[in-house]
Amino acid sequence: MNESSTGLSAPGAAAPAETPSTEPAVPVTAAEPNGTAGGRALAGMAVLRSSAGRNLGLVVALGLLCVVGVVTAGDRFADVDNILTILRLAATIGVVSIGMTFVITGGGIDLSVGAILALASVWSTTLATQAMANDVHWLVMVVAALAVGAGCGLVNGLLIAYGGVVPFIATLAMLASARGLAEILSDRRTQIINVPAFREAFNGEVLGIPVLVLIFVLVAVVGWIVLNRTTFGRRTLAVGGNPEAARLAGIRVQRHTVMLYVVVGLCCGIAALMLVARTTTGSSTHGTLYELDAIAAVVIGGTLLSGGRGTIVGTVFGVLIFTTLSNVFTLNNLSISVQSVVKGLIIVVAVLLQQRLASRSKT
Amino acid sequence: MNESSTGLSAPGAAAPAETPSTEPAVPVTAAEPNGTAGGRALAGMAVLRSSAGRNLGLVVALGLLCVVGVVTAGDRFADVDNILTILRLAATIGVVSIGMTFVITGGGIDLSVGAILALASVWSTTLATQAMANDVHWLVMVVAALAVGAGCGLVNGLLIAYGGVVPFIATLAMLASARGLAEILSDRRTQIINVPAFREAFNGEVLGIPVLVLIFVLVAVVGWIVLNRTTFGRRTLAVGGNPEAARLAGIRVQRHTVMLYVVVGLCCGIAALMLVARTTTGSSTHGTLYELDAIAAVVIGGTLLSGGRGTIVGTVFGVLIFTTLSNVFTLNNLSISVQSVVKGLIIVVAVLLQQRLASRSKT
Amino acid sequence: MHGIIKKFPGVLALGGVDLEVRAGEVHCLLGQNGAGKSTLIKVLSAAYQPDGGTIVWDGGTVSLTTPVAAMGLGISTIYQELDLVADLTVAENIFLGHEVSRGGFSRRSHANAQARALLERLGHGEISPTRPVGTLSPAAQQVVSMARALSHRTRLLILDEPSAVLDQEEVRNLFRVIRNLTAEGVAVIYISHRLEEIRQIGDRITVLKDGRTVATGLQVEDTPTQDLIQLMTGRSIEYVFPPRRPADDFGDPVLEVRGLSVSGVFSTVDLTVHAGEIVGLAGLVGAGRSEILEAIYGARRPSTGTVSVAGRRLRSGAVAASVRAGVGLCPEERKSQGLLLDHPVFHNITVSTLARFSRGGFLNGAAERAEAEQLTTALDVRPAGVNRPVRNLSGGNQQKVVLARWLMRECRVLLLDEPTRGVDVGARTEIYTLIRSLADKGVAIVVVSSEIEEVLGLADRVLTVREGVVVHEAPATELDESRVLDLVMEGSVA
Amino acid sequence: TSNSPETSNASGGTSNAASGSNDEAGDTVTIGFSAPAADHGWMAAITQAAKDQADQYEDVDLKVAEGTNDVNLQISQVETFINDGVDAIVLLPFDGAAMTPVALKAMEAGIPVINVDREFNDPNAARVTVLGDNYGMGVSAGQYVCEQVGDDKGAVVAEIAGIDSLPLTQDRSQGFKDALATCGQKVDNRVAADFTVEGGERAASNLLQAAPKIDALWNHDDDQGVGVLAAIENANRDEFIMVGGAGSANAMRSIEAGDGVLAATVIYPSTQGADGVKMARLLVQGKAMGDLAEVSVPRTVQLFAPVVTEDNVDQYLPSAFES
Ligand SMILES: Nc1ncnc2c1ncn2[C@@H]1O[C@H](COP(=O)(O)OP(=O)(O)OP(=O)(O)O)[C@@H](O)[C@H]1O
Ligand SMILES: Nc1ncnc2c1ncn2[C@@H]1O[C@H](COP(=O)(O)OP(=O)(O)OP(=O)(O)O)[C@@H](O)[C@H]1O
Ligand SMILES: [Mg+2]
Ligand SMILES: [Mg+2]
Repeated sequence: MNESSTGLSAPGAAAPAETPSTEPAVPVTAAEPNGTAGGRALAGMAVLRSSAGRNLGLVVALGLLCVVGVVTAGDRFADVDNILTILRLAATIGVVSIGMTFVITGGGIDLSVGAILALASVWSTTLATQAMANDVHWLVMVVAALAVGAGCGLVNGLLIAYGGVVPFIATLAMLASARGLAEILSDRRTQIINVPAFREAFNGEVLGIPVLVLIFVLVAVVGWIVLNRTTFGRRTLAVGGNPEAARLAGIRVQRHTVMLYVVVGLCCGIAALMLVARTTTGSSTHGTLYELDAIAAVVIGGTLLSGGRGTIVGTVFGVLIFTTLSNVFTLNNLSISVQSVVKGLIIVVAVLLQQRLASRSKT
Repeated sequence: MNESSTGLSAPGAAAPAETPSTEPAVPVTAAEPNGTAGGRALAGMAVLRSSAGRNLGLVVALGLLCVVGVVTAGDRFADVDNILTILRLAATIGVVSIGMTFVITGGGIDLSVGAILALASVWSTTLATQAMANDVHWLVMVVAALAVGAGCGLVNGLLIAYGGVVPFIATLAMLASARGLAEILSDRRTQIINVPAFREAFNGEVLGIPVLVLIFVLVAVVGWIVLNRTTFGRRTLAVGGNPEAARLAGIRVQRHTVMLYVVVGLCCGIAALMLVARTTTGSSTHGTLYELDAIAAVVIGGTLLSGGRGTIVGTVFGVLIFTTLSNVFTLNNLSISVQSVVKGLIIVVAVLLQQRLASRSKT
Repeated sequence: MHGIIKKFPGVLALGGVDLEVRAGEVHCLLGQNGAGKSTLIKVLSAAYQPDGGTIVWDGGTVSLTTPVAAMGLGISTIYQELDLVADLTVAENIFLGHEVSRGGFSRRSHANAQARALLERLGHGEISPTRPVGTLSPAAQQVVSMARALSHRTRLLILDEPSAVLDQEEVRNLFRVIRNLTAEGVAVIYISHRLEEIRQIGDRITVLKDGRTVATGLQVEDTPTQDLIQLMTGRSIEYVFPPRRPADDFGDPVLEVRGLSVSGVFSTVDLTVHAGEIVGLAGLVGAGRSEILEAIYGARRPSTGTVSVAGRRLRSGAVAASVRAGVGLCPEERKSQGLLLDHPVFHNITVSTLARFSRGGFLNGAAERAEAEQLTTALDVRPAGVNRPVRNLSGGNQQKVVLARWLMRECRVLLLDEPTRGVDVGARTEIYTLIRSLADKGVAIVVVSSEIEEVLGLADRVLTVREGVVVHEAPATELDESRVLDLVMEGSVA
Repeated sequence: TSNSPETSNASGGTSNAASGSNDEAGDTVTIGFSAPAADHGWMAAITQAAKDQADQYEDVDLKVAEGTNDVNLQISQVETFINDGVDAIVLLPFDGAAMTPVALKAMEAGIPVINVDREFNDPNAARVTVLGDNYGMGVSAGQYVCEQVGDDKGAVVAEIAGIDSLPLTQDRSQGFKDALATCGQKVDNRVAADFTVEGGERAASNLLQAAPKIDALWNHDDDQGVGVLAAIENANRDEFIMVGGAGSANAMRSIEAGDGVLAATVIYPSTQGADGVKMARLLVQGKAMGDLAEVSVPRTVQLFAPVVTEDNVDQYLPSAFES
């Protein structure tokens, strides 16, 4: 997809070519080639500064939400435990969204994340897997979930890259199939896990921070490095921005596309484990509608739905905004329905604002 | 959106330029300019023939399903009443899918159809509307549903065409908001209608054919004519095919885009009325996940998800395939889970087959 | 390359082509639009897989299955359509696919330094390696493509119409780089429709016609231009412009532009075009001529100024209003701005004239096709047949389709942006004649072209644009090429 | 009152009740069965129990249209039953009101409809209605909470509801509220989940933050309760008592063990579908319910919603459903 994918050509909207994510603020650039430590530090700061700039709208939005939280719920909101609760809730969908960021940046989309998550959660908690986990090691469950995630991602990727099925449709088919499979496998029962070691490993805390949150942070950091600092990441941008150019430049676009779907599949596997640990169950209903939440978070964050531009930091903000919203609503005993309406408004306002900021920063 | 939106560039897949939908088989064309009745009739036949050709895969798929139905369920399947059951089931989602065909052909997508349907069903069945309907005329309910549908479509369209929000996101926001609104409006209660005239009007039969099915047929026929035989349809193809070129050719792309979303909104309004009549209720849970079903049906039918090519006949086939599938499963007491898996497989196989056929017909 | 065959659905693009290139030479590939030049070099760079034939490299037969394989041999290509990723930086684009990295991690400062070195070697040190390519002008993007080609260990460099987006100064610069390369023993395949460039840079020539080699290995010095044209077209034609009308023969003013500006791009353009008159806009690439046309057309919202057609003011920023008032535009980028590539030819022709074929919104498809057929026959669009998707036509024929759209519309003002870009000699003359005959019918025409010769030969009056300002205006007969060049360059040279 | 736990040693379920001559084989009865998607332990148990029940009779041919949450599809399933000319239809509607017209159509076609759990809005649409007692469930839970914390005027009572848009959820909440009112309590914090484990966990995590101190918590559904308990454990909270709903075996085992916050659960019988099948069979074969003097099957049967606590859990555990 390219710009014209918006299906319109408003003079203003036709060229929302925001400064891409890797370019530091201008003056510092000159210092960089020297490769000195000072230059690097400066560049690093510039990255931070410019990324804060680009994400200003998101920071403001999250800040506003927090202010609302503090005003309406006071200490109950600004409590360490509450913050950790928000982060724990954000962790699962966050990991999925990081994976989604890669696929979308690479010009695709994945509607099957929720279903893959469900299938992975079921597969990793079948009686057989659990028995083996108890006999051998709880890592068996981890391997099972990751294998299922990667496997489904592989199928998606092959269908899309080599079968020529558009991503929306291929993953829609996977959505139906994977959830169906999860139901068949679990016989639609909630599978309660009985592997104490697994639960301990995932539900513990390190330095007061829940392991689940740490996993989220880890996935986000790795995701950021991969997207911004490795050839894999650069190629993802190229494949998403102009697949034909990428192909002619010698990038194996098809293989790369497959890898992207495997990456998001793996993220679903990780998220499945986190959800299994959190709920102590595997179930075919896990992850329902995660696809829409993840896509919303990614796009709110500033990743271009048409591919070619992606930001992990933005995605993390997107996830936090939605999770905080839901927390503030619950703290205030407000209804899911109102929350739903507000969520819709936030999505629209955020995207409109981003465009406004982007076009202002250009002139 | 253009070709590159598939996010890949497999040599085979990169140019799926099938002959566009309005082009009849070649030899007859020469006769047509005379405008004689004979020429027209011939042209008509050619259209039928070529459309049968293009939809061959779909005809075969539906045929196969019917064979399976007859073999496994015998007379219970091949019964007039059962056929009518299938058609009645297909009618609601069918009308939505026709609208969706327009939006997708025009290069957009609408994830909010189910939510708009729900909101329209709720709005047209509030106590106030019903009271007015009983006082004045049942058409009040019809007007209410259509107005809500068109209104939501208008908001979608304005956001997309003038706000520059990508269709996926704008309609995702509408999905959240409209369903939230429907819940607030109905207080999450099922609203039972008490307007006998309305129920009679919609639940009757004409010549043994249920009114609901007739509405579906009518919408499909009107949709076909509009897409293939009017300037509106031609412009839709142009806007979906290359919005920038369409704009420079003097088409008001933005206005046209808005109209497309209003059209799909109207279809949702019609579908809402049909569902209200069928269930005698308005509810915020109506139409859940219709968006995915409709998109799947449209794409199975052969409409290009990236815009620029659309087929109403294909969409009708797509809807019928899914509905018949579910009927065959019900007749054979098979599980929804297996059905879900099969549905995923059908989607993939149908799309792959279409590509194979398209590329063969090209050489 | 021997007997290369490439089929596209319904078209035999290459029907057995032979080409032989030696180290250190500039081998020019000539041929009309659709002759198969681009297809041939795409086969050579493995962007396409051939349906037959062999490629011999250094004496051994090779089979190039992926672009990587071709690059591995040292074949670098600059494609006709720019092939850069807009959101990546200059350096990232240059090293795309062979990134400067260690263990999968990018080494950005190294990449930037190397990119800067390459750009300096190309004489464009001013292009910052960290700028996103999408923000560069087409000419600068061409330089980046060039740098990318040089970033490989190149033994054969293929350039497909590199000069199409470059002005004369840039072209000279390009030739300097090419000469340096050939001196190092690199072989170059050079494709261009500008025959005078071939004279300047080429060593030997291969001519393609309808997907076949009609002559190969011609020495440039020994081959007169006449012969080349004969080979390309199969007939002998003059590179001629149709005669002008006397200056006092024009009708009333049709197009009147007053104080038109788009902030940051061009300012206060005044322009009057009479019925039957052709006005040319000369200038360097990036001078803002396309934007002037777009603003007149309403495709770009002007910050100040008015446009009137036949005395009636046009609503600013509204293309549809302009079209209704009888203005037409053939945009610069045919494929992305002009055409519905996957739609049949007749859709593309009638798209602006739908109202004529409709009654109450219902279309008369037969009439539509018939009229389109007449036009394509008159314009000699090849291959014939209005149901073919435009994607399958060559560049020149695609341009004719766009022209046909406005011919059908019978508009009063026609804005042409680079109407002959990428169009071969034969078709060029046809297009010139067509434009002149339109003017003779009373259409007011504005032409933008980067070829000064074309502007001078075609237009009655020439406006010279420099950095968004009209700096000079005179009848074409009072100007010659060097004078215009002077005007155009003044600011940038001095 | 009759719902208090003390009186609940009367038989709660009906599964093993009506025996005797009624079970002797008669003419073969074809029964169509349709229920919402079994995406939830209780709902799965409903369908399973109906199937098991049918298997016990050689004269019952049960056609199960697999569950769906799309009323449009469910209507067409019932239409298929009508086309097939089944002898009776057991219908657990996704939405009672929405399924009323098609049920009426079946009744008009001479096919008796047994309405299970979610009630139609027209009494003519069903020959027999088998209902759980949703309002009563709320009342039972409320009364139990009153007994435990009723004296403490500052007690914090919280509620985690199921899918808010279902009438049954609204009934349960109403019952809970009404019962609490009798002892001067009210619901201080309420969130709705979606009957899934994940939804329960998410809702509970947020709720536990919203209410730093809780005295009693009622969770409508033991399936989502698995997630609720996980959230409570993650938050290291144990200062309150929790009451469950529906009565899964899992919840009962936890009550039996007595090591967690779960002190009780209110049964919502998952045997309703099975009862529906039994009654459909009796109805078609023209038999009466064994222990009643009445000669035909009654019009409405409402099942009892007893509270299960540590004291009586052994009595209910065997018939509880596995989630
Ligand atoms: N992707 C394609 N699909 C179908 N036909 C094609 C395709 N690309 C090129 N062709 C056809 O192949 C023939 C050769 O085209 P090619 O682009 O090689 O010509 P060219 O010599 O480069 O012309 P130009 O000077 O206009 O660039 C033309 O007839 C064209 O219509
Ligand atoms: N989308 C854009 N955003 C910012 N600047 C732009 C954009 N498009 C063009 N410009 C700038 O506007 C000026 C004029 O552009 P353009 O290259 O179209 O001029 P031109 O004279 O029409 O050239 P050509 O000969 O290629 O048609 C240049 O300085 C260019 O960099
Ligand atoms: Mg070419
Ligand atoms: Mg230009």
